[in-house]
Amino acid sequence: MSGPDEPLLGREKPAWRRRLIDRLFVIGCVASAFVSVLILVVLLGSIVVRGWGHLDWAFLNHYPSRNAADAGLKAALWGTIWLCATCMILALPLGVGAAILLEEYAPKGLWARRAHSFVELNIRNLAGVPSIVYGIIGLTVFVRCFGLLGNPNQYDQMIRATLANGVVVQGMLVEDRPESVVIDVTGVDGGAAQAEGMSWPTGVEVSLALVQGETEKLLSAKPGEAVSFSIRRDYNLPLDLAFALAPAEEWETPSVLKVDGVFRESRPGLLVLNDPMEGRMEVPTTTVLVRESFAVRTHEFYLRSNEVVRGDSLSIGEKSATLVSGGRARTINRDDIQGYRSIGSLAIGQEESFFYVRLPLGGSVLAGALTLMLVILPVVIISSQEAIRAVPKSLREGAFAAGATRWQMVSRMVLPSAMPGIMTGAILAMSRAIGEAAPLLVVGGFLFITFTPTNVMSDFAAMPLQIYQWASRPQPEFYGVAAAGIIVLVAVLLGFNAAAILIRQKFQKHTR
Amino acid sequence: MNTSLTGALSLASISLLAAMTVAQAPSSLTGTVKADGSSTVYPITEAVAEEFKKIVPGVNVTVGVSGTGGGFKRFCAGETDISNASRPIKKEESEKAASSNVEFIEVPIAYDGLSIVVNPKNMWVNHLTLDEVKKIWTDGTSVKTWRDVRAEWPDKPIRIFSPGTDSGTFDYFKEVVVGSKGSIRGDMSVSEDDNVLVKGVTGDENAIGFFGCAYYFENKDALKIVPIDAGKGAIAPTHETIETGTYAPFSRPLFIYVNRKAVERPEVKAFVGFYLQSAGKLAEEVGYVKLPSEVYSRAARNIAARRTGTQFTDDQGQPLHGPLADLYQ
Amino acid sequence: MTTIQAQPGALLPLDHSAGRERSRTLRRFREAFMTAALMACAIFSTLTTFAIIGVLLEETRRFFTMPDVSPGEFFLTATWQPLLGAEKHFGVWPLVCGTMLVTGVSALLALPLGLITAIYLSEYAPRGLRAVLKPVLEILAGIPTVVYGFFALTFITPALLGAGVEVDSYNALSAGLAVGIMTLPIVCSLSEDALQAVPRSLREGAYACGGTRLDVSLRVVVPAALSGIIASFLLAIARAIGETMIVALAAGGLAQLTADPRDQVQTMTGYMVQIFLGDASAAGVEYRSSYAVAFMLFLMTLVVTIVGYRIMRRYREEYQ
Amino acid sequence: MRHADAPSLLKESRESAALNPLANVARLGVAGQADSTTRAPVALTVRDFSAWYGSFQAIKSVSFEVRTKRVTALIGPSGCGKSTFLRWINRMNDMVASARAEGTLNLHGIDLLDQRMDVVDLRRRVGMVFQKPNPFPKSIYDNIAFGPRLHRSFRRAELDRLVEQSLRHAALWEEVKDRLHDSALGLSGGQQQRLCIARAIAVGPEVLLMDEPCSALDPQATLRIEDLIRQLRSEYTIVIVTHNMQQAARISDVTAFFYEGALIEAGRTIDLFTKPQKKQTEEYVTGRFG
Repeated sequence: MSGPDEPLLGREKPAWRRRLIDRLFVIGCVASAFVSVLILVVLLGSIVVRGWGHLDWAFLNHYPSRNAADAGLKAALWGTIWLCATCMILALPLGVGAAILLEEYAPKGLWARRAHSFVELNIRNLAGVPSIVYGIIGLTVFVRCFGLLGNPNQYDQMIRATLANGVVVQGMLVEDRPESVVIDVTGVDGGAAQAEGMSWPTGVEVSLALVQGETEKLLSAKPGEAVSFSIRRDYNLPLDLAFALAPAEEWETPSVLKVDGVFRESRPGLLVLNDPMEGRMEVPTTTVLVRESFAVRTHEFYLRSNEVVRGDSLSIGEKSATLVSGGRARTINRDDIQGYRSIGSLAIGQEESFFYVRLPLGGSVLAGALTLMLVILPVVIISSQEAIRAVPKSLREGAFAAGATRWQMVSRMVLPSAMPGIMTGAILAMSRAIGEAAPLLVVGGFLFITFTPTNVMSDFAAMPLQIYQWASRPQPEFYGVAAAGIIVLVAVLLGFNAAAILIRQKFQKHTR
Repeated sequence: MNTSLTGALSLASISLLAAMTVAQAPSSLTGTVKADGSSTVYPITEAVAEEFKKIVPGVNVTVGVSGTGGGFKRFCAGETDISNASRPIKKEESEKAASSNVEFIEVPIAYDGLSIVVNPKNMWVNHLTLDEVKKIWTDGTSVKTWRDVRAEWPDKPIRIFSPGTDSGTFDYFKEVVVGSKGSIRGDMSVSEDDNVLVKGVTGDENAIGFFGCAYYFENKDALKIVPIDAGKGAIAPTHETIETGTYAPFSRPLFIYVNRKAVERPEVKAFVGFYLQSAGKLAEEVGYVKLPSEVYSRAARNIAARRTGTQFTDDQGQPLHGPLADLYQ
Repeated sequence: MTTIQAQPGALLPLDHSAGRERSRTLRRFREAFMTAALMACAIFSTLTTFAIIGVLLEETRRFFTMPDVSPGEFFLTATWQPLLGAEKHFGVWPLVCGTMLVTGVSALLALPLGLITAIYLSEYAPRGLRAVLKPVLEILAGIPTVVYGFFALTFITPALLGAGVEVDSYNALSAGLAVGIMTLPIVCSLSEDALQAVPRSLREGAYACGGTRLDVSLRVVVPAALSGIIASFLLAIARAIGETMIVALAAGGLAQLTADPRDQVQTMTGYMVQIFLGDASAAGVEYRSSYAVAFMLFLMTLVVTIVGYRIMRRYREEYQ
Repeated sequence: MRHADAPSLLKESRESAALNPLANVARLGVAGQADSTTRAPVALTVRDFSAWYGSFQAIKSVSFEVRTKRVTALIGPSGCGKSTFLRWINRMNDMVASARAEGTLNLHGIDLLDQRMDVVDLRRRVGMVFQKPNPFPKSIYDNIAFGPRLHRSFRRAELDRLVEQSLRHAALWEEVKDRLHDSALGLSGGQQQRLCIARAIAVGPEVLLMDEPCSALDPQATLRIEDLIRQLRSEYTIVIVTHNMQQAARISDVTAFFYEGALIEAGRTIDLFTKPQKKQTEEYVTGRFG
């Protein structure tokens, strides 16, 4: 055995050289780390320099334009908001549900275990699938519905309206020709009214009218009955379907008050219309029989009385009605308007409430959102899994020890404590969805759009697509516009990231 | 004298149409108008849609870009109301439309010249003859470098940028250069987006490309135009040479095709009426050449009479050639 | 409400009969229902995979059964001319070559730089600096790829030209650099996680042997974290292969077999954008060909991802 | 774990040795060398040494000496500063940003608190063995060769010899000579710890620091490590932190008792355990607290 006093083996490496190499490496490290920062600075800097001049309120509030100076982000901004909101509503429950199953419902049998690990592996792999592949799937499955359901944008339209007393009327436009337009009313359902405990006047039928200018085709239907009626089409006049809850013969009585307007917006209890003559007009929704006011573009209100009354809004109480006209309110005895019937009408060819769906989905907000959902679902699942895994085991054991079932344990113990983590992951997933362009390019393509979506079947523009379009225009001034769009996009994303970080920090404070 | 009278008359009839369609509705008119198709026509339709929105805010107009062929595919399936086209509809396309019960009204809206451009740093090209153009683009060509085109030119590789095969621009170019039976060489960089082509040519000294004149007019400083000698001396595309037809054979009319059923919808009718009223002005603004005013009034009359079908094929479905003003009645 | 006055220290008897008993059947039903609902959520993710594979397989099969197309031509020839020319050619290699060129450039930038930055962050950086650099990297990771595409087009390419590199206006180099910048945070963040997962005791042991920081980092920590680092490399490469918007904006549209990154190339994703942008409702052979390309892209990324996760799982188990 | 162990061992010792740890010491036969302890040259001089983590003072003005080729044990309850002290001797505390120290800490004439000093060179001369065995995820051979390769370049045969010598020193050679190129992670806990000792020795240090080297090991492995430490005493200056007073008594020549950062008492192990000067020391070594 040799001791340490024995001369050392090997040749000494000079210490100064080792120190020098170490120093050089540190310098290299610092340099490379700062290259990343530098890249970010250059990237954001070059974009801010280009885009700052275009960035003002008008930019956010204008629709796209062929002139760089007028071009704005409004359609794309709202399109993105619609897309991402819809996407999150779809992805969050699905993702969290899958994560709960994977983390909390440990499989017992051999096959269950295999299925479990397959799903687990599968989700990891889905996270690596290029987003454009999801775009193709979205195009085939959502936009076209495998081509099984016909053409996405034909004129077949579902018409559906709920009257204020809960009666649901729905119909389908089956033919739209100059000789005749045919509507099948597939059902008048009074069941909802009865379920809500509202009275369904016995013997009273629903009056339906196909209204075209002065011509009306009248029909009455009993609840649950399917009817079909047609009218000769004059394309110069809008075609409306009107509903009234009244005996058919009362329909014939002349109307006294007729309010006609274009839908502008709706707030709780209030419908704002644009009247060509009177300008802005507010109508309380209590008088509007079509409850889903998003759908409503044209309104007519008939008031039976001997007197001619015009007004901006009308509300009907138990004993009296209040008519507001030119800022002055006038109270009318309810008895005077005994024959009053209000009619909500729905112009054919127009969309329904914001959750109205028809198949195939076409290049709609819903199709885009579903496609984005596929893209972010793995992200949501994985981050939720991590959040759930971070919940201490003792909490679960405590809950089980108190006699909780598995779902009670999950819903009352695990989910609340994992919620901040899940939310953080969801926000980050959402910022991914906001920035995705490739799948949307496949699903919707770029569209010049000068409106904001009104329901999930609307066509849409999205911020990344708009930026892509601006960036690929040849006129250099559009580079500035694209850069301004990028600033907005990145600002939104930074906002989301900041929110995620805040939630994370708050959560960490709580657990300490 | 005679022409000015017709002009005045046609103007009157356009404004009448516009008054009929636009004034009838203004604020209360609602609905959606879907347009798709040629990237060449896109700037005009985009401009019209933008201006229309200012007058009739209730109507939502969407304009897509998927090439003339792609646009017709959707149009003939009844997916869109209006199809932008940089060439007349083809026989098989109108058959497809007929089979899915789609009738259409043909509306010419502007002239476009095809421009062949090179990089401004390219010092050697001052013009090309039609034969040289054919030599460069015909499929199976031996042209790999500029010297292969003309012996005194440098031995540098020639890089070609072309619009996508779905674009009317490509079809038109192909028709002129190799005829309908021939085919264009395959080793070009292809993009449906003309902007990509402009940028491709501006970034490469050895590049040559072709696209609609609008993109050349918009990027005059970044590109060098190649005058074409088709036997009457080298002629560059300008508003005059295109409108008078001297820039032959590389000038052509642009169209929109309107679904007949859709025209019955007041918002579509209003939009098309407004389109005709403003097409000339807006086409010039975005770099095209306006049509003679009687063509616009004939189009307005055709819409009012719901005259369907194309006027650019004969009874056998063979394409007709000639000045627009003669063909389009 | 009356308060019961109790003797101090005296316990009231517990009243277990208070409240209403919850229905046991209802509870069981709810339990079963929730389990089924959660299972449906998990199954949905699997359905997605089957949908992807099903759709791509079916369309690819249809593509290969079309006249003028054969798998032999697709895989064995190297001319990709689906749109032009008298004869259409479907040899996929130019597209694969374009993808590989862009991926290669990005890997050359992102892998070393990302790893070195990760080593710096994990082993060298003072806490304060690390607290700044980490979020900066996270921001880089969160920037949409269309922004990188814009950056490549309007900054990198002009900068390269300005620096005397003779690139085409669309080229693989600037697209690859932008993709590299995009994947840098992925490499950095995941590698840093792997380095951090190496137990402290190993570092101490190495320092105690008289190692410098460099010795400790490169000879002990990096080898110990190697599988995690490789996994991060693979995941970054998978992202680079599938990247779309950057190449659509900056790489060009000419499918050619080239090894020179200054040339313009068309990648697999770039071709798909070209087809779907130009002509979305067609059913022709070139339209179907994009499904075949998509299927190939899917398989490529799938293999890289699976290998990456396999390796990653191994290193996670190593120290637990 | 070790909090639970120490009292139980103490309890055992109370029962068997009737509150007199000297019984153990004497039985192990260390007492005979007691005189030579004080004659050995000084390796480490500690004068008014204080150390902080941020604003927390972990060591309060400690002074004593560590002698060459002797085993010095540092004992005391958890958190008394003994590990901190140990980690200052090879400047492992440099990795803790908030750590700082004052006073004198002098190893063979080198000022250990000098900021300009080359810590890498220091660590060559001061090896360290940690609480938990921490073999690198490499082969046994590469583990041992790791340190030497950092400092010197070798021919293959030289390195082979060095590895063998180191492993022999650590009494591990016979067990692993046939599987030198297997992963070190496959060894048992006790073998891993001896491997770590061999790894420390291979660099050729003068001083070996051991931070509770047996606390993660079972009694059997602990005995083997203790045997090894006794063998190594002839060649290295060893400073060992331990919780286990029997261990300190069994293997050390000098013992220093730390309590709440202060050095309560230091001296020959036999003296400290048999006739402690301070009441606190007596209470601790007899197991009344700690």
